[in-house]
Amino acid sequence: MLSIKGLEVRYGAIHALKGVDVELKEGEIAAVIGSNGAGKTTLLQAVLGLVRPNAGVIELGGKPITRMSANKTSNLGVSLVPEGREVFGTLTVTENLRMGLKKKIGSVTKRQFEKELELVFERFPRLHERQNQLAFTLSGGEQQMLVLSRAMISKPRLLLLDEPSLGLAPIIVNEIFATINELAYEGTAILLVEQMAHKALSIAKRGYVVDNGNITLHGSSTALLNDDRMIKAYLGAH
Amino acid sequence: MKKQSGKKWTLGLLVVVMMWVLAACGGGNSGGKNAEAANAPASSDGAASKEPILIGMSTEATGDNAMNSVNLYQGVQVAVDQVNAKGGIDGRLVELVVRDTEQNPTRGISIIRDFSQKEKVLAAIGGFHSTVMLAQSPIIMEEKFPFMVATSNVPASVESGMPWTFGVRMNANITAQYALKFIKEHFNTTKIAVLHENGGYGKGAAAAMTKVLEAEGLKPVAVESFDNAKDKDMTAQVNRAKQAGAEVIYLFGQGAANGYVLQAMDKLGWKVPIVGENGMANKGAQEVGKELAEGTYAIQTANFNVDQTRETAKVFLADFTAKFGHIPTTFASAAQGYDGAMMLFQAIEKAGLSGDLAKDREAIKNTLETNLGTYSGVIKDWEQAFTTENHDAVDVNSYLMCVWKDGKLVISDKQ
Amino acid sequence: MNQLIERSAGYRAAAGWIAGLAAIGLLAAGPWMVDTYYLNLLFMIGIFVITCTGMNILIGYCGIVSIGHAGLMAIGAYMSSFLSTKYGLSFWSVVLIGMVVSLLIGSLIAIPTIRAGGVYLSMITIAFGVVIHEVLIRWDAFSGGPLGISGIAKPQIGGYTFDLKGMYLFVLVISAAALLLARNLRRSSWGRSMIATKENEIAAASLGIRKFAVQYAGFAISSVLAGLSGAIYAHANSFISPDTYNFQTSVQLVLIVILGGAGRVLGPVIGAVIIVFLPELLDMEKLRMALYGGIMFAVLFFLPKGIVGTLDSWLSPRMRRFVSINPRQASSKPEEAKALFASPVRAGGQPILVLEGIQKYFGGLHALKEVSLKVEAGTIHSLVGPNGAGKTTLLNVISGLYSSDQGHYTLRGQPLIPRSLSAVAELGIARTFQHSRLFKELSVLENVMTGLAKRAQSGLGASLLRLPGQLRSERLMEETSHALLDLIGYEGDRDMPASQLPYGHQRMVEIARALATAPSLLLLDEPAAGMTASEIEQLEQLLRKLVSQGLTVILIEHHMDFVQRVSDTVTVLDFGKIIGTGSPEQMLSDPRVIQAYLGAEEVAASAEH
Amino acid sequence: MSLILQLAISGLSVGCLYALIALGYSLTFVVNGTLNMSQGQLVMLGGVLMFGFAELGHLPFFVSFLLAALIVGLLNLGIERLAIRKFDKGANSIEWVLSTIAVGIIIQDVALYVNGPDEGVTPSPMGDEMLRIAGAGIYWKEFVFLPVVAVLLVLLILFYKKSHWGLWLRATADNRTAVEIMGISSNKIVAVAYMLSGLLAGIGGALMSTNYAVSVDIGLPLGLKAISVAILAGVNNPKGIVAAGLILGISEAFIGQYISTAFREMFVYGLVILVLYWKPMGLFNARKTIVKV
Repeated sequence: MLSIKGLEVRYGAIHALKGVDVELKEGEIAAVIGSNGAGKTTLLQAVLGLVRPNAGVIELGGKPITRMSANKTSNLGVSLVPEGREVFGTLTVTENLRMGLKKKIGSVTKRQFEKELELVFERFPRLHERQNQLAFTLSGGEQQMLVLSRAMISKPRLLLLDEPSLGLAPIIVNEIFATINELAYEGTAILLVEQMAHKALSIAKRGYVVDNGNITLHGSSTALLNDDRMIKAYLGAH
Repeated sequence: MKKQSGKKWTLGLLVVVMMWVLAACGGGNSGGKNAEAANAPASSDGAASKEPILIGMSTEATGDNAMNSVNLYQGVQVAVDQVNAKGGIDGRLVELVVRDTEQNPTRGISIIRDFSQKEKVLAAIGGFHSTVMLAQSPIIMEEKFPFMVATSNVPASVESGMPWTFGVRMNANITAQYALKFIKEHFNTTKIAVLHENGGYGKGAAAAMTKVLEAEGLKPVAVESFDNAKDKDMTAQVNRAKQAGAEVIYLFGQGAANGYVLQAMDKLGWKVPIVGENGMANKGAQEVGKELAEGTYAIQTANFNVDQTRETAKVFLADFTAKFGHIPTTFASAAQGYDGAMMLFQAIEKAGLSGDLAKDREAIKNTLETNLGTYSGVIKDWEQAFTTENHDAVDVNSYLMCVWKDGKLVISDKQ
Repeated sequence: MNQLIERSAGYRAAAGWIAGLAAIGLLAAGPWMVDTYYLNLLFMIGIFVITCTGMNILIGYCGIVSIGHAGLMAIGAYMSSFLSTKYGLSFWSVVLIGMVVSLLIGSLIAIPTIRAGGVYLSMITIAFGVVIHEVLIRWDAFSGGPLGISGIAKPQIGGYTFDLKGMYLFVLVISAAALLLARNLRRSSWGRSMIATKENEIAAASLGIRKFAVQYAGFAISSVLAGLSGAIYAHANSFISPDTYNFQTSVQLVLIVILGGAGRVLGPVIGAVIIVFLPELLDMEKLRMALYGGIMFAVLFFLPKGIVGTLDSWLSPRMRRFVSINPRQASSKPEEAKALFASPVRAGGQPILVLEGIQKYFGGLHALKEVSLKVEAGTIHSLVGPNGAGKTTLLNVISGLYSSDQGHYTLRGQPLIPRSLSAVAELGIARTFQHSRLFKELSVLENVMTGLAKRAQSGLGASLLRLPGQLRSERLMEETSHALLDLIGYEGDRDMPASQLPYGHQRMVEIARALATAPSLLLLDEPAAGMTASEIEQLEQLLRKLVSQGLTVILIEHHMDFVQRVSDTVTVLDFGKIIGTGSPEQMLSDPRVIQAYLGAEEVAASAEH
Repeated sequence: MSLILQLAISGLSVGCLYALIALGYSLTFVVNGTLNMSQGQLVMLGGVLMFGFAELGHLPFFVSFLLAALIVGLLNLGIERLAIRKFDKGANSIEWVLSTIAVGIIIQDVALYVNGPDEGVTPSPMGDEMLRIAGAGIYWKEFVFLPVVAVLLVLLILFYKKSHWGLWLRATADNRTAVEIMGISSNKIVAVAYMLSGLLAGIGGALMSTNYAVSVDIGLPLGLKAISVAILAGVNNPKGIVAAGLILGISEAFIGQYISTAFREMFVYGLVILVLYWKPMGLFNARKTIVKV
């Protein structure tokens, strides 16, 4: 579904990504873990096109999307849940979800949208209670549920998640991760960037450890869990 | 590196464009005045060989109510064409040096210095915008060349203490005397409300009418002002005049603003005679007021909607319509522009030019003041229009009261 | 070696002065060379230079684009004309009164303008400009209404009455003085503080610079200069009317500054020359204003930095390569770096900072939950924890950037209410930011010197006139800043704009700038992020040196090995709560910490490591 | 009694004009914090085009009305592309104020060159009859402003609330990066906002020319007055802006009558300054929501 070869990204003097290769198939979760500032977020932004890579090739379902703008890639079925969530604070919960329809917003009938809403509210009853509230009044966990549902409502082929566990209480993190697992089961390919390495690897099939712009470790989740180099690389001990 | 060189490239391009623009105008400028290329017949015998006579033209082509000032400029152009058609002034063609003050006093001042020092004109004509004219007057005194004020009604710009400015215009004081005489005669009342726009034009007229009334121990029943460009609803102004028991309105707005006064009167169901001047004669008032303008009076110095009785006026109207395709939209400004220019040319011819700029300017001034002689203009026949004490050519009995009758401004039977 | 540098710098300054004087000498000969037409244009250029130098300070330094300054020129003009025609006072007294009244009205405009900012700022100045214009049209008794005031007396000294020549020379002297004032201001701490508040209000506040006071000074100078030039114009042309200073004139003033190059001392001169001569050259009748508008647009589009700005950015890299002042060697005596910062005597084990029960909400997000913390004086106290744990929020609350909903603070035993960044900075708490907030327009040295602005604040007047006292404090500031740059081991070019600094160096210079405020407590937000291994080594050495001289440091960092090597105590935050405080070894092996970081289930295996 | 009613009614029609132009400002300011300082000139253009098509081109009234509005809308699209996009660099970038002022100067001078300085009034389909309410008179052609503005306001609110373009507009106002992530180009949304604002200006101008004279120099004063309305109301509140426009129109009439016609103008700008001192975000500005609908 998604193949990244030799991806390089530079911000002025900083060399954020130095040649990264990632593979992802339908319905598969791949975790990208690593310490802060290792280049994880840059990777997701490069895939969606928010950042223009300096070198390397990104292909979605065999089609190159390396230099495609964010809104075009998004309409090819790639949804990103950004770091810090980026809800539309001054829009209501339902309006946020309606934005998730992307370009199809004009063609989707009211009834069809209502059906989608039911699916979302069924999965996250708390959003049902707060559906007419303005998004900025929601708690951290609720906002995470909202942006996740918003990203899924357009039935993307590829879902990019940037640290969904950020600032959430452990029980809520578990709830979110359970949902991510279900989404993968339903066929969406998920690239999960996460700091909580163990939690990410518990639901992902394969994992990549990123450190200072390079992929230092890569393999199946179980292999990585027992590899003590992972903890050392993780805690940033150089 | 690409972005950086891109920027330098655009910088280079811009510099080239600027140079081209400046050169193009500069070229045009220094090569000779890009003035109104008077379409003198090429075949005139050797007249072109002599230096052209330069006359400055200060206009307000841009900005608020530019439609009136265009008439002044067109009147002068017709005068220049006529003189050049007859071979110019003793063989030398007249050339206009045109400058636009943009209704900005600072620019008006720099234009006077431009006329006097850079273009070295013999004399100049202009003075439509009252405030700009007031700013220009002291500078004209410094630069010492004759300036013909052809519209601005503000008395101060052509006082006896100002030797170098001459007026072929409706001086607000004289207009007010004429208007009061007219109102007393035909409406036998002195209960006059003055509604005026808050510019130099309106303010000058209001002050003049108040002075004229006070001379007779009276006072205007109401004096209300409005902003020509901004105000669209005059209900308050009209209502205050009505409450003051006014029986005649002395209206000094520009074009459309007078129309809004008519609308307000119509809404208040209050009909009293209205006496105005150039602003009322302009088609803007009629455009807004439509049939409400019927029967309103406008003090003018000429009227081109009727067939002309005076010979000069006939020729002037024919030439004007030929050149511009329509009759003047504001009669007084066009007529005053023409007569002002012709008097200047007559003075130049009579004074005879020695070639020394300062002496010639002095000579023209003295000729204007002393032996200008008779001049039969569009407005009237003048016998020595100016004297050293009085620089205003238009006196109380050279006015022409006009009235709006079924959409056209015609000469009123009541004078 | 140092003398050579000083001498070459001295040469450049001397050359500048000679060129300046030569130019003024040439211009002074003007009246006898050109006729009154060009003299009037030169006079107008002088008038615009005076006002626009003031506006250049406002737009270029303080970043306030006022589109209403023609109103202030009008006030100066009308006050002096009214007093001189009505009461026959001499020109010299009425001009002063005019300037004072412009200052008063300017202050009235300044208060809402500085508070508003953004597009509202321009709207306020436009509204003021239009109100002044309307008042002048209406208030006949004072302004003579739309016909204005005529016959204004020309200035006189003894028997001599000023004609155009005299007025031109007078304006030439005043505009030269105004340009000199602007140059001095740019080289003073007031000028630097203005540019600091313009570029990064938060960073400036963290150095104890109060935005309102600094920007008000800019407004005051521009109002006085506008009033002065308005009065001179009125008396020179002995006529003044409301139309002379209307909305279009205000736009023209702003255009002159932008066209010349905002923030460049010579900008207004070039701008004024173009704006005054252009209408004279474009004497075509049709579409004249359209071309004028077109050129205005082209300049904004193609030359955002203005003519002088673009030339400067084109020439200065070449100039610098050609006249490269080689960098100062690290001064030979780093050890006894004199007490660069007034660190208090070790407060006998009593904690420098105590936080109790701090709560902070962002709408629905509960960012800080019951945070209580003690920070020992003269130690390095690190805050660690996963992303979004609330570390930066805590730092922002301590430094006064955010206000906390609950909880109280004690600093050196006294209760502390962190009302604002500048207030907290004055109490000796300095900070750096997660993302670099250096002042790009200022040079590296000037950036550090802005840190000293709070302490060595010489008067505005002294700065404008560059009095000896102010010069001395400038020298002192320069010395201290060089010492601080040596302290952090900065070897690069100290005169180049901070925007050209490599990323790692930016962090170090930001620390030097924070140290310049002589703090007793330094808050560092991820200083090592983006640094190379050698730079981290340098940072470690610096922190040890600082702490040894009694400074206390609160450090947020993700490089665990760096934290382990340098911290005395470590506090771990997770999900807005403190889950543990203790020595680095203790904390980094605590199972709860690892669980918080790695998000491992209660997997016994990993806990053993 | 009829005097007060008369003052109120005649003030109302002028107030409608101010409201219509100010609405144009709010549309663009809400989306990316910029507005077109040459909005006044756009209104003038709408009026001049209307007069040109209807009177000189002898096109039917409604055809010329639509043409005028559309042309001005498309022109504003171009203005956004050239004069706004390059300069819209975050919160307090100011260059776009100057670039749009320059555009205003160009529009006014080109209009003068093409149309000449004359004033013109387009005959209104409502004719010139007078409507009398309890003694107070108002022309039908003036009175029709009220329903037109009401309809436009309702359309605008429905547009914000119901249509997805309105939703996109509000989303762009709230968080531009999030909009890009949602597959919508925020530049396109800003361009649409400017076109709508141009449309409103065109409609305002065309409507105005049915009762008031339009000439090339009416743009700037109208633009400045409408900015005051937008500031008074708080730019992100369409209902507040229409209310502020009407209040302003009516109070101008009453101030003129009961205080003095001379100080009427100063009252407006004095009020603006007072508001800016006391509530800089405007009287009806709703703090939280980006667009108060």
